[in-house]
Amino acid sequence: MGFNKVRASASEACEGITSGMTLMVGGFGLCGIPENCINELVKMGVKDLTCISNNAGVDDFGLGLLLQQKQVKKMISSYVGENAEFERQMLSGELEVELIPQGTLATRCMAAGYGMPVVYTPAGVGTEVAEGKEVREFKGKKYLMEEAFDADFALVKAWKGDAMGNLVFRSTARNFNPMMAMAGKITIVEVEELVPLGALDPDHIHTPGIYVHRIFQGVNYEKRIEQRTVRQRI
Amino acid sequence: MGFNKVRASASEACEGITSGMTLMVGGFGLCGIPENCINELVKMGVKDLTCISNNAGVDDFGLGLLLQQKQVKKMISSYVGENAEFERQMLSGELEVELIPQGTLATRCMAAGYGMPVVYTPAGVGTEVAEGKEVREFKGKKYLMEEAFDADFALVKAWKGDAMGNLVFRSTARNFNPMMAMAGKITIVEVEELVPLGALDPDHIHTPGIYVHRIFQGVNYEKRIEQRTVRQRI
Amino acid sequence: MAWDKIGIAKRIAQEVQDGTYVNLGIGIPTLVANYIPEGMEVELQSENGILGMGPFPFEGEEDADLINAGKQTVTLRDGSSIFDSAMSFGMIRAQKVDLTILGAMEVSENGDIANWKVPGKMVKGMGGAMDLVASAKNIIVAMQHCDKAGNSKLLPQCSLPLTGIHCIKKVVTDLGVFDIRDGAFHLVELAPDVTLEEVVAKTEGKLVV
Amino acid sequence: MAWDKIGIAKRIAQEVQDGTYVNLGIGIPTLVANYIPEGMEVELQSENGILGMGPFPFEGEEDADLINAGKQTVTLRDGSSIFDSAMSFGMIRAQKVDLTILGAMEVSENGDIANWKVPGKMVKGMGGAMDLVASAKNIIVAMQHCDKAGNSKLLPQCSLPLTGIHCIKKVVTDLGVFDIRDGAFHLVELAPDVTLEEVVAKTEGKLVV
Repeated sequence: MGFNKVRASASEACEGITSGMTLMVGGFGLCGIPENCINELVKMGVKDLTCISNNAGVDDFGLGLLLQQKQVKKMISSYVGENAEFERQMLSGELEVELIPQGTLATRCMAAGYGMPVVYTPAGVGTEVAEGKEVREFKGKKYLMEEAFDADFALVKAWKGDAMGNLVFRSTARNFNPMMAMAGKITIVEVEELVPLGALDPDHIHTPGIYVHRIFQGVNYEKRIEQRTVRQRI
Repeated sequence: MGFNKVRASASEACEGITSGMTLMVGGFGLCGIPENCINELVKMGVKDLTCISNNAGVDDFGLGLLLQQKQVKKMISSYVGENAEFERQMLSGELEVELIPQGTLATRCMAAGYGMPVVYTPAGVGTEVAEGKEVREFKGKKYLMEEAFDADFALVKAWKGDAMGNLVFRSTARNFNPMMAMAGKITIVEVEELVPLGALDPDHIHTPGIYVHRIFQGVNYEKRIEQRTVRQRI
Repeated sequence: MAWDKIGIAKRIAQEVQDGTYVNLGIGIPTLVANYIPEGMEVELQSENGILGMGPFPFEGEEDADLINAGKQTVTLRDGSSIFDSAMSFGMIRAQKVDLTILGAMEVSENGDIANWKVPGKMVKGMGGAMDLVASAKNIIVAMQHCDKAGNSKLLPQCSLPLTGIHCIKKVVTDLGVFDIRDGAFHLVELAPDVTLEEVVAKTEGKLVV
Repeated sequence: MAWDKIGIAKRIAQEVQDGTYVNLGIGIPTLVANYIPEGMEVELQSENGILGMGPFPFEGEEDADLINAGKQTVTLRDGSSIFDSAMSFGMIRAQKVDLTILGAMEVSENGDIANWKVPGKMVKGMGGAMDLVASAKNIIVAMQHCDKAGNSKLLPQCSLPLTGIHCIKKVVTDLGVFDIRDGAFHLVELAPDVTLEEVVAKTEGKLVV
């Protein structure tokens, strides 16, 4: 048996995800999102999901696909503006939305991965984000106490990974993925390339395999660009 | 002018360190210690230093060199057992020693680098380490509140670095170095090799240069091995 | 002629210092990068995980894995580094970023800022703005002096939900440059051809000239 | 014949499960690595920043940059990873390490452990022991049943300064294997040729047989 982390497909990897669960979903915008896992969730038809993810995708890509199918009960995000269906569900009250500062989101994931029950951050002091939260002063500066996230599954996208679950991310597709990988009770990772054990330099691994429970090589990555900005060649 | 981080020598890099200051010193045992900076401190003759460092070196190497010269007023460490002069000074009361759990030490450095005023850890609950500290329960488990460290300078050893202060560590010589690099009010880094800007892959950088104030290429690395253990070729 | 967007960006670029790390928000702040004086070394931080962000890529060289906090395709300069979102906001909280430039809907005379939410309208979220304003050592707001209805955006107190409190040190608008201290907007400089009278008329918060 | 150090290590090796992450302390625990059954996949964590630690290097292949938490030169296995001390203790606190095996001076019937300090003697420090015992899901102590003076180390309560409280689940000594639960040492197994009488005589804490 051994560690037995490798799965043949998204469908094998996503086994056990059921309606009503809380999922962390990696990515920033459409960059570094677990495309295969999201597609699989659509197929599975699981509902009433709480998704912790910085953004909510666009109408026809990323978490937008789950929103189209009304599979999401609640989004916990920092910025959700790029999605008409999202807006409709939010305004109609079908979808619950908790907006939290981006750094707080990142740090609450990190706290879970580092075994810290809470963290203090100044973000949101004096704003409506502070409502109901403990405010505490250290060295003359006020901080909010924020709790570590608690997610049933984390869905993560990495560039390369090995059978032990060691992960390497590519460029800004890293974003929230390493922290979410560390934070999930069960962490499922899809990689563009599953490499042989020993192929990754131990010094270059961003996420040690101990955090990863299941890993598979994804297929058909679209890697859609949300804002294509270019400069002219002179 | 620009960022102007590169220094020609340890002596230029250590400018401004004065008696009575608090220094973080990277390394675990004799592995990954800032040899050049330590030698420079001996030359400078600064005294009454408070050193935050996991260990205290051996009699004739590492921080032991500062102890020999009685330059250290206080050590904040997790394990200090390998040094006869240390033992003598500690038992005679010349040297103040604060022993704290290794993970607490690492995390208090990290807290400083991450702008967290305090962190909670279960390490030491119910022991003498908890004396005088806030104990708080989260989800049925007790934690100690531990403060971020506050150091005037951090002395760090990396393998490679560039003029922007980006750092790459090699193997377990990484240990406390990245957290201390992030935590120092002024961070001084010595590297085995100062490489041209652009030579380091941005995805492989362990410590982004924003944390590093001064960097220089060290000389004459001894890299002493504390416990040489080998197996026989069969 | 009051400043247009480019004028505001150019004026703010004068505030940027050599050898510093700067985070630029979406909109006018992004333009500031184009007007940083030649020969000055400034590293741009993007809170999704970049230090040393470069210009947009040449057409055909866009990389879906390399975007900035505005989700735009960008490039990396030599000496850049990539990190995760926790470290990115860690360095922001630890005040390693020297200067943050961002837009606002309202700024108050005591340095409060509102820039994320209009009650009754679709709320997109605060993104990293609350983290940035709560932690940055030095924050400059780039915005129009008045909203589209002509109401002053420099107020005694913000009417919109706050992003952060007591944090804004300087505001650059189409009409001029204002330092915020001691509970007032201190006029530092008028934009070309803008009169003091116009600024007085259009500044609802306490103004010191 | 009671167990010698190797006997203790071999017995503990039987407790190690396939597909798990294990942290081994200095002394007898280190020996456990040698007796993990063939074909079983176990990854060793060393709290100075290794997952997938391998055996000592061949002579001449020692690398000063590659040591374990006992400061011994080691090697890396395929699939290993290196990380900093904060992440190392983060994964320990987050209970990602499945099993911790460490030595002790005293263990109490309610699972307290003392293993770092003897008042009046030179104190070397707790290293990572306090972090490990406060966080690990599963901890096995490897030690001699009695100290050199013949005093029991399985006690009603520890007399030495504590390393951690209510944390030890199992003790393997030269005399046998003991589970700790409900405020007592439960005898699981006697070492070869050790009599129940001997264990009873040498166990000062509450013993359930």
